[in-house]
Amino acid sequence: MSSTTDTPTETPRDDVRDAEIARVCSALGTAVVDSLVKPNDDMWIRVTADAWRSTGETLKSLGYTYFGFISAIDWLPSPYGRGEDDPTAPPVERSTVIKQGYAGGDTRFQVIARLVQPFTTLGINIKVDVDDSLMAIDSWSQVFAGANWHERETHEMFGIGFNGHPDLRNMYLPTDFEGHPLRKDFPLLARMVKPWPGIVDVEPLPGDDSEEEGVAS
Amino acid sequence: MNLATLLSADLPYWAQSLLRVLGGLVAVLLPAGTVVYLFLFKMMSFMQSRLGPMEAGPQGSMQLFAEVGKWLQKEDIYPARADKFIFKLAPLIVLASTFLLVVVVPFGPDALFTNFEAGVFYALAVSSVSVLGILIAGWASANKYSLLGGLRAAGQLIAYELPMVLAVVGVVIQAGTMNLQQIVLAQNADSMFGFSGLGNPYVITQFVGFIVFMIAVQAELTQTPFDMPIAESELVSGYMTEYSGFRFLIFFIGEFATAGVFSMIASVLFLGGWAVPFSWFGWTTIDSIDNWMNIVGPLILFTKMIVIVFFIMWVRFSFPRFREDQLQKFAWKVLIPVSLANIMVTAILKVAF
Amino acid sequence: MSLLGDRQQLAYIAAQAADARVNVELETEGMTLNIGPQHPATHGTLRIIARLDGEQVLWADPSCGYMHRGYEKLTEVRSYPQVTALVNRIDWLGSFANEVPFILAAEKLMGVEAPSRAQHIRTILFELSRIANVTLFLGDLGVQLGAVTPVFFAFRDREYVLNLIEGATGGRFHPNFDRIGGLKDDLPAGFIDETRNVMKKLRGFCDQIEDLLFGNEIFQSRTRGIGVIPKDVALQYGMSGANLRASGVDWDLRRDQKLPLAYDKVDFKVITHPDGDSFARCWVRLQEVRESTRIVDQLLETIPAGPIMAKVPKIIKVPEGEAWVSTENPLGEMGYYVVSQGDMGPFRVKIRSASFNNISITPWLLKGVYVPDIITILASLYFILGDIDR
Amino acid sequence: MAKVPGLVKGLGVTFGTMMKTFKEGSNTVQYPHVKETPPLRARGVIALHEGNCTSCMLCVRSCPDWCIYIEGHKEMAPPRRAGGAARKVNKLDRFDIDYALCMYCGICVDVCPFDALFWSPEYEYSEPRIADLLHDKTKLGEWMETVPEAPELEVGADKKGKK
Repeated sequence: MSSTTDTPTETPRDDVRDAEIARVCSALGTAVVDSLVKPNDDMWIRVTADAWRSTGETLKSLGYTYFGFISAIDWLPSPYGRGEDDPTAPPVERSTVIKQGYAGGDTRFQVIARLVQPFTTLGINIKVDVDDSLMAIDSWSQVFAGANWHERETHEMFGIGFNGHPDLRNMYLPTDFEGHPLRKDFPLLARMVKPWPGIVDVEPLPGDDSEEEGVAS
Repeated sequence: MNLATLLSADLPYWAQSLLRVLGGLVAVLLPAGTVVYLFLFKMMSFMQSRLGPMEAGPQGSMQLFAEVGKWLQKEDIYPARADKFIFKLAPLIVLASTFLLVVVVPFGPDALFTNFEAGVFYALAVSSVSVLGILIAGWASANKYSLLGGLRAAGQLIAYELPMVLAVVGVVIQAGTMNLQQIVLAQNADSMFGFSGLGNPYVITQFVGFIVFMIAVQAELTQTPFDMPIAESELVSGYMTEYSGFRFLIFFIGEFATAGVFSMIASVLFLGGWAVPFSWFGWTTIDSIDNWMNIVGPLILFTKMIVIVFFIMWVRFSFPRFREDQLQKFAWKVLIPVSLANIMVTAILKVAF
Repeated sequence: MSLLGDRQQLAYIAAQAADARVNVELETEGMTLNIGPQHPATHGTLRIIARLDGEQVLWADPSCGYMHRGYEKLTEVRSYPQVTALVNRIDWLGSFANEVPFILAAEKLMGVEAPSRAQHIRTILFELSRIANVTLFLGDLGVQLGAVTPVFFAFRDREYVLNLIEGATGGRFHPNFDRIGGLKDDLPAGFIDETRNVMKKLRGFCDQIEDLLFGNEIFQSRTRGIGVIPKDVALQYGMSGANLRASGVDWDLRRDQKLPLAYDKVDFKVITHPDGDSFARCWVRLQEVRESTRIVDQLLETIPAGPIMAKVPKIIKVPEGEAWVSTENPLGEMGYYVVSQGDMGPFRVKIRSASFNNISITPWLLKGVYVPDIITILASLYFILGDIDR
Repeated sequence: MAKVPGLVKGLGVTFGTMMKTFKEGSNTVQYPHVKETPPLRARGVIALHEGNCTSCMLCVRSCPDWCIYIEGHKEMAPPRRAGGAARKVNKLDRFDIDYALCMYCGICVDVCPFDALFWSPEYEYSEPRIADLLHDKTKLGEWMETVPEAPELEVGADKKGKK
């Protein structure tokens, strides 16, 4: 199958995974948007949001019966950096260009799931774009019972809805909590309440503002 | 001087009563303290390859007083929605049943509180009073865990009362009396198959009854493997969850004092009580027993009690706990048929010989 | 004993429902019991809301989050060495095992591989932390079921293992010993001999626990047939580790997965049990401690000489990419999905912890059991709150 | 052959342990009277060798918990060799570690380029007040006495490595 361009140019072939991804892609048909094999490492596919649920069912019938996890990725670069800015200095300009990962993507949020073939430990990572206006995809909880809690967690942390999920209560946070903590634009308060001790620098000599390295004895 | 005459003739009534009260306190608190220190603190620690309390007094022997002091200092808390009157009453009922129980235990030929004809009957009846205390403690705490614990205790103690009674029936048949003092005498005056060197402690001839009785005692005392009413890991502390400070202390004393008193009753019923086999000193009846047995007798009984408590505690520290329904099944399907069979065999043998 | 399938689970529930019918006829009222968040049986702060009919559970709903520390968020503001120190705290009883998959994922992204001596030592410490973790489980199991003594034996013998880990890494609970490309330091002198002694002691501990607890008829009656998880359900829920193997699934990531660790150099058995009940889960763990001591013994024989660090730059920047690495941790499959965008720290880390999946089966599993069985089942599933909530 | 029931075996284990404790003593130690020595590498407390510190801020910036605070200033020092130019050196004014925040990861000790920070296995420094857990540079300097030599390495180790 087609590989995205960011695969390293000279890598050993991985016949098992190549054959496997061909099998998966032919079974899923047009649902697959993109796929990627990293030889001797892992497989990635990206499917359309409409086919999300049927992807799960198809993969289950293909032998991927072991449920790994479901989570999401917010590809927006964090507007807060690592929380190490000087509060007194003017705010730092940060790039807001979204850099997508393996198997590409078009939207800010992507849901990622992992399924494994038991015994062979051949796993596949399935990504799906989540439309920014809908912020919802189908639920897998009827396909894999274990997806229930993972979808609850993803809903809580990213605000992504799962259509058909029986009960999307919060798992960790209080029910009336506002915001979705794992979104990149949610500030990490622990890094906001006090300035980074690393901001301070050694006080220069009075009347000397040249940048100079401290001399070690 | 004969103790009986001392108690009946020479002293005024108030002094006799005072003596009895003091004697009762000693008979309840001394075993409780010994049991707690010797077994709960020390034996348990040693079985778990540690030393237990070491700081208070030599080898931590004053630890118990430290703990009592700690409990007495604590604030007396009761839940807001508790039924306060019976909440406060409950521990007292539990402790009262212990005191009532110790009344019938004979400590020597004359050293006894009452010489009660239906002593066995009375002891078994009074021992169930503590269930009331536990049940109302569970109810009055207004706590679901306590309620579950109280109900479990009620179910369990009722289930175990029956095997206990039936196990004792064998002893009663063999001794031909319900007077505990008479049972002690019968055991020590009797002989086994013509050999009188050991008397006839019923632990040998009534071995099945003894085992059933001890299992029932274990359950009655709510010690592991039958500690479902307390069940730290499930019900936190069952009916004791909401009790603190002084009231918890009373429960605590009650628990271990009852362990001591029940062990005394078990040694009276099965191990020959306070006495030594009469053939050793050529005694024949109660009147021919030397007077020093009034001093030595309690010590002998105390030693036997320690041995029995050792087994109770040994089991407690070694076993996991049953589930409530398994316990009921065990009581009704195993213990009761076994003890019924024991009664039948005893009765047949009694008639045959 | 044959595989207890769905049918038997249903029969068990039906039998218990028949018992409960008496209550239905009496029209008793249900009661909602809140087990936790502070409860002796929850290894931390798990809360289980159980609807009870008498002592029988109609439904139970675990509610976690009382120990949610937001590690996935915290990783985004930390550099790779700092994240290593952080992930130690996920499963705090076997913390070295948490570092390894994360470091392996970072190494995979960087394209470095630790030297064979480092891999070897990693594997040894990995197994030691498994032993330390499961040892405490075995003791705690006793406490949950009402036996007070095993836990002290467990603490006693876990102490030896912790001493080893502390001697080698400096950290008793949180070693933070892994570095990208190898290890922080080499083993101190005398480690090998001491470890051999300790492994001997631990085999003795296993025998002791087997006599004290597993052979005990009361213990068996409490655990056998309780909380049966059939094979396909276990796979669907993504259960892992001993919980999965106790359901008869012969799958162990140590054996079945190629990772730069030294498991391919040792010979060990993967323990499985066909029953899938609580007893099977506990038994599998007990046998795994034995097996782990054997693995450590074999590894000690064959530690290769050489360096413990590969060549890595002093300031670590991990190239762009995504990697998933999971290992067979004491609690089950622990994996990290690391997304890097070429920074000092990861862009996003998805922590797939074993307990989260293992415990998500509880609403299904707790239906129809008795209150004491809740405790048995939770104890045998063996979760650590830090591993659920992260 | 009849199997010994598990109940009896269990009783045997506890009884055996009791006897062993009687004969050989317990596995615990009485803490304030007897102290176990922690291993040489144990991460107990961080000691500061003030003379080596150049207030380069590396430890502050690599601390995951932000629990190290350094302040310093530059000043002129006499030249190292006679006739040389006067040097500018960093003088340390404040070096605080807040042990209430520290998570004992050891990253600061690792990153220190001038060997100014060391681990000491000392562990008895608990305080009734949480604010007292902020150790300043004199207190951190006092810990230097307790820093042990690094242990010998196991056979097969690459000796040329670290300090």
